[in-house]
Amino acid sequence: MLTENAEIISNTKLKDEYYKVTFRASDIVSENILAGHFVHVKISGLEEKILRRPFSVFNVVKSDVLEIVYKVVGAGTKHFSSLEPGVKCNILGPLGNPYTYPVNSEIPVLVAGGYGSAAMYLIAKNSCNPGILLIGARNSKELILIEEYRQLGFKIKIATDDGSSGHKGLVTDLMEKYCKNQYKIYGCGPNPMMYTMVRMLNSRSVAGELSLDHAMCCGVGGCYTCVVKVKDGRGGWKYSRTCKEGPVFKSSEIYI
Amino acid sequence: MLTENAEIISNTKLKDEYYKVTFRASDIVSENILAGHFVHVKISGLEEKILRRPFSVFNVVKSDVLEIVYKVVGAGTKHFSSLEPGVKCNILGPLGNPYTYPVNSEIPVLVAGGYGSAAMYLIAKNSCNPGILLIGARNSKELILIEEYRQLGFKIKIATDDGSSGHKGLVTDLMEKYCKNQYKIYGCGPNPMMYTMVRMLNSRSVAGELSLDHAMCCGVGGCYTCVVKVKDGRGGWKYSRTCKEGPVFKSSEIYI
Amino acid sequence: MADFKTELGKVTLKNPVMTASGTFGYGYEYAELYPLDKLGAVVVKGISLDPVSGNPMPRHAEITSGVINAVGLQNPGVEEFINGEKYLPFLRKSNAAAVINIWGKTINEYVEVAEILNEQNGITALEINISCPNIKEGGIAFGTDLKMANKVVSEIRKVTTLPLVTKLSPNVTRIADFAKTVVDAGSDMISLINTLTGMVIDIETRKPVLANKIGGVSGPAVKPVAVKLVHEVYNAVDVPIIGMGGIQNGSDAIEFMLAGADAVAVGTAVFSDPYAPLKVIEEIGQYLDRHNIKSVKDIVGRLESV
Amino acid sequence: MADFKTELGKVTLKNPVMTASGTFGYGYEYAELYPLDKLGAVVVKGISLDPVSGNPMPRHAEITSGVINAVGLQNPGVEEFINGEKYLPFLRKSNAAAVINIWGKTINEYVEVAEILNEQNGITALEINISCPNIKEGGIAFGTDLKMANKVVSEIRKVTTLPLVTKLSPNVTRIADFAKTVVDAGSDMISLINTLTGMVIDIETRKPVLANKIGGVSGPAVKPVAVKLVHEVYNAVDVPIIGMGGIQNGSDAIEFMLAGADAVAVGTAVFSDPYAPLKVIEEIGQYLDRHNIKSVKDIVGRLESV
Ligand SMILES: Cc1cc2nc3c(=O)[nH]c(=O)nc-3n(C[C@H](O)[C@H](O)[C@H](O)COP(=O)(O)OP(=O)(O)OC[C@H]3O[C@@H](n4cnc5c(N)ncnc54)[C@H](O)[C@@H]3O)c2cc1C
Ligand SMILES: Cc1cc2nc3c(=O)[nH]c(=O)nc-3n(C[C@H](O)[C@H](O)[C@H](O)COP(=O)(O)OP(=O)(O)OC[C@H]3O[C@@H](n4cnc5c(N)ncnc54)[C@H](O)[C@@H]3O)c2cc1C
Ligand SMILES: Cc1cc2nc3c(=O)[nH]c(=O)nc-3n(C[C@H](O)[C@H](O)[C@H](O)COP(=O)(O)O)c2cc1C
Ligand SMILES: Cc1cc2nc3c(=O)[nH]c(=O)nc-3n(C[C@H](O)[C@H](O)[C@H](O)COP(=O)(O)O)c2cc1C
Ligand code: FES
Ligand code: FES
Repeated sequence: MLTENAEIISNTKLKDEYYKVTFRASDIVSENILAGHFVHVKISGLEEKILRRPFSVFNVVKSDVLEIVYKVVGAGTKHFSSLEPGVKCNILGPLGNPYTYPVNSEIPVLVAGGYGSAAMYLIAKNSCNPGILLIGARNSKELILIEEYRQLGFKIKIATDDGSSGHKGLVTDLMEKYCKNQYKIYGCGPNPMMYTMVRMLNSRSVAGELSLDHAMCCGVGGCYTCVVKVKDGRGGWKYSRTCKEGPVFKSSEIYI
Repeated sequence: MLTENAEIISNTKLKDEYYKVTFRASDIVSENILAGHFVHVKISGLEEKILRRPFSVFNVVKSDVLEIVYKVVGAGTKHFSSLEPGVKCNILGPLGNPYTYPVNSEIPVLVAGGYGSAAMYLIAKNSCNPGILLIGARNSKELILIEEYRQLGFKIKIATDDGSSGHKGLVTDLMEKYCKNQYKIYGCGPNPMMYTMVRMLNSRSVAGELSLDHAMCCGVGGCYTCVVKVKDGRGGWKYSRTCKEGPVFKSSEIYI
Repeated sequence: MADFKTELGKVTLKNPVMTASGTFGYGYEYAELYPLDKLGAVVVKGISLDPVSGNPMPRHAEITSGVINAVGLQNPGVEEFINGEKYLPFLRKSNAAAVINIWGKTINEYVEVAEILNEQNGITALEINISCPNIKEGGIAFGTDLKMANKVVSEIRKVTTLPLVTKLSPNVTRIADFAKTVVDAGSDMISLINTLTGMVIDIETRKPVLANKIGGVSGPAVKPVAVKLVHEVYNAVDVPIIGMGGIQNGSDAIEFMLAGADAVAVGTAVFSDPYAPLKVIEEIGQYLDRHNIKSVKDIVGRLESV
Repeated sequence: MADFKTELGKVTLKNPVMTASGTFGYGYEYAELYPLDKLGAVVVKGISLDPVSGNPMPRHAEITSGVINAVGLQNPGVEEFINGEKYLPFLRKSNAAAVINIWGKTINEYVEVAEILNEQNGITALEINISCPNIKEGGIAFGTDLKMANKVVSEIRKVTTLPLVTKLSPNVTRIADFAKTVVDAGSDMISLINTLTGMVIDIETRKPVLANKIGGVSGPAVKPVAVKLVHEVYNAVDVPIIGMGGIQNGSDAIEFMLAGADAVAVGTAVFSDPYAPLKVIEEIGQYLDRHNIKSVKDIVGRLESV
């Protein structure tokens, strides 16, 4: 964990509201970045917004390139999308508790919503076996990074709310048949989707690892603003920090 | 008086810390802009700074070009100098009480410090007779717009604190011999210089018009944060608004 | 188009957006930019019995997302206000609803100003600024002492039939107590917040930036504090509330109205955008239309529980 | 290089810059970024007698130039704090001066926590957070009631010889009265400000953004209010003061020190820059050197008159 004033190399629209930003960030990349790690970015030029924004690491390239895929949702990400190459942003990271990579025999099944396919890309990239990407969105315009997964040999199954591509319905509808032991289930997407996954996995006693998303102040465990209910081992719950004990939790740990 | 989202056409360094910014501002220029008028500029991209910045109109060109010459002194003007052509700033103006132009027989003597030579340029441009520019600065690097005045046929007399150009000393030292009725004295510069002028002019019963500089909130007379002491006609003083009754005051009105 | 009519007790305004005292002069300063009767009401800078020259300069400083000021209530005095062409006569001609903010150094001064204004036509309401220090009655600001707050309002109540708005200071432990006591004393409405007390120091000169040493903080920086206090007052009393403190746009205004404000005032925001009050009106309209709400009054106090 | 040694009564710190309770966890969270003993002191998140799970989510919102939070004082309880490896034992090993922020729902709870901590090595001081609502003694926050503020401090004073810092709430009419009463009750120092109470409403859902409805405002937005209150306390009492509220850089810290703070704490600023406390130390040093001031203590309270 460290901070670095990282220079933007490129910052371009990927699709619809999604952008990919590439930073030169040799210090942070020299840390051992794993899938599920996130970085906390001070978006430059927004003085009245004092908080950093958390983004999962999408990819690292060579020894000094860090990539993030982000969706424009509010004032911070909107401004982010206007930053030109050459601008520097202070980045704090890598942060959080990463995914565990699939072991030899396991076939990874990545269940993605929203920016989830970006947050889980490093799992795919580092997996011994190609696996399956189950990806959901409101419509086909919001499906991102499918080509990148295909190039890694992943099978792609799509669900859209409006049926504009693939299965019409929820991506979790596609998950049922992978709730088996030869698969290793990973998830990242909007919280309601994550909680559906928790319910499905826990009721079938299948293991899974899910990355949860909560607004954060510090990002390092110091402020307790980002908590999520996890099982306390005595039938009850306790609050755990998304930034420190998470963002990746075992689905069996998450309390509903 | 109106507001306009004016586009920056160019914004370049003039000399040292001084910049010239050119706006396309047809609405404001269509108002009757006179020497001494100022505009109140919301410098774009500084959300946590909620106040506009007042700048004298340096020049108007054609029917839609407004020019300002500004010095970088703090966070606002520093950011101003980083704005690229194409960026728009909201401008409120023209504001304030202008200089009265010299009439036929009068020879204008412009006494300038700091951005003063910019604030008085429209006097020179609109004067029937070429006149004299007395310009002072800390050193020769800070003397701006001399060439522009020369092109208008003005004589230039220089004073610098360090003697790096012209008279070593204060620009007001050069003023003495123009305290006569065939000349019309104008001044714009740092407040201590303006008050020296007031003393000199009033003690010699010579008329003059001086533009004063005070930090402002509203710029239109609504908040009373920009006041200056003027004579109340009964031997005492009252507070007058720099933005509304000023920034140009008759030297005989100013109370010391 | 949603209905903007705003009823504040006996007072009816065409819309709920006013200016905030001290930021909009006496109205005429802005009349060159737009007709004043587009506003719900114009609230003028505080008027006192005698002319007041106010504090020495500097009177303000820009702070992070706000302004701190100590203008010291400079004003021409009530006689000049009534007779001077640019003041009350101008407001009358403008057809704008005019709320006259008043203050005094003693209770007597407050009362005299109110009495004089009571005789005048074209005044919509008086707004009593109780956040100024008094001299005669012990040097405590009226607005931070419950008994004095009650006294000043009840004495004014005796001499005027004009609707009374009391403007509360946020610099108190329990604002609800102040709201209750001024309503008991006869205030028809409450407005809040006045500025938060603050200080800014120039570390190079080591002096306070304001000649008055301390001043009042306003602007976006104070908004969450103001919204909370409006809600607290809303829960404490049953009179109309005029909410203010950092309102820059329609969304900010709607926050105040959901918290319980029947109307709002836009102050510091006019320094960055003199059209801010009109923008607020327009954006409230867009919100109402988007949510299919027929009348602006239907959002007042409609904060839902978490 | 100026002398940074900071004497707060019996407590000596290597420099005057601390962290602010609740923004810096228990220290270990930041220890990966820099050695904690570079700081004047680490002030930990508030510790109570029993473990507390805190408020539901959302617990914070970003506001203009600040943050509003209602974490609800989540903490592992004093036993775990003493024994859990990452808590007090870690701080001891770090060699950082450790200030333990404590709170309770009743006076008894405060006293018990203080008593338990009194037995521990490696504690520099206790900071009593009196800005939390009490349940047993009538539902009024200790920090807004003079008698309760006095009582809680004097009861704690009886059970511990540790230096006591009392942390004052800014949400009161006359903070000087609170300063005086806690000093009378035996507080060795005063820290301020805690957060300003505020509320943020989501106009789309019409609900308060925080699950707790109201929360505490911190960050640059509150700085002028904090500086003014520090100065007021400085004029009222003679004990060392720890100033905070919106400090982001050396210049901000020096403002507080000129106003009367012997030391400062950096809170919300660590969210944008975890190195902010170190930056503050460095920039104070640059200021002292530039002005040829030998010791940091020579700027404390050195506000000049206008
Ligand atoms: C661990 C983690 C990893 C993430 N990875 C990605 C990613 O790879 N790509 C991506 O597009 N987004 C990601 N997000 C979500 C991203 O942080 C938010 O979209 C972003 O903070 C929104 O900022 P804004 O200023 O545009 O929105 P605003 O709504 O203007 O922000 C206001 C405040 O709320 C916070 N906020 C708003 N929405 C979210 C949210 N969904 N999650 C967390 N904080 C939020 C902001 O950080 C800010 O503090 C991640 C979130 C977390 C917690
Ligand atoms: C009528 C008038 C005409 C002016 N014309 C010009 C001009 O043509 N060219 C030029 O370079 N400057 C001019 N100035 C000064 C210019 O307004 C300031 O230099 C500018 O506001 C500084 O902003 P800042 O953010 O860089 O400084 P900061 O110090 O960061 O500003 C902080 C606050 O103080 C105010 N402020 C600081 N210095 C001054 C100052 N000298 N005068 C007024 N407000 C100040 C700012 O507006 C802002 O509100 C004029 C001022 C006035 C009143
Ligand atoms: C420069 C200035 C002058 C003010 N003068 C007065 C005044 O004369 N009387 C008064 O009641 N309030 C006065 N106020 C307070 C405002 O009316 C308002 O209550 C406060 O600024 C909060 O609103 P805002 O954040 O929208 O400005 C003044 C505020 C400012 C900024
Ligand atoms: C997220 C958060 C949690 C806080 N928790 C505590 C706490 O547990 N105890 C306490 O005394 N103050 C707490 N505070 C208040 C800070 O210590 C500090 O007094 C306040 O934030 C003002 O300083 P700042 O603007 O530098 O943050 C908290 C502040 C924040 C932002
Ligand atoms: S964001 Fe501070 S603890 Fe998680
Ligand atoms: S700046 Fe508002 S009156 Fe001059």
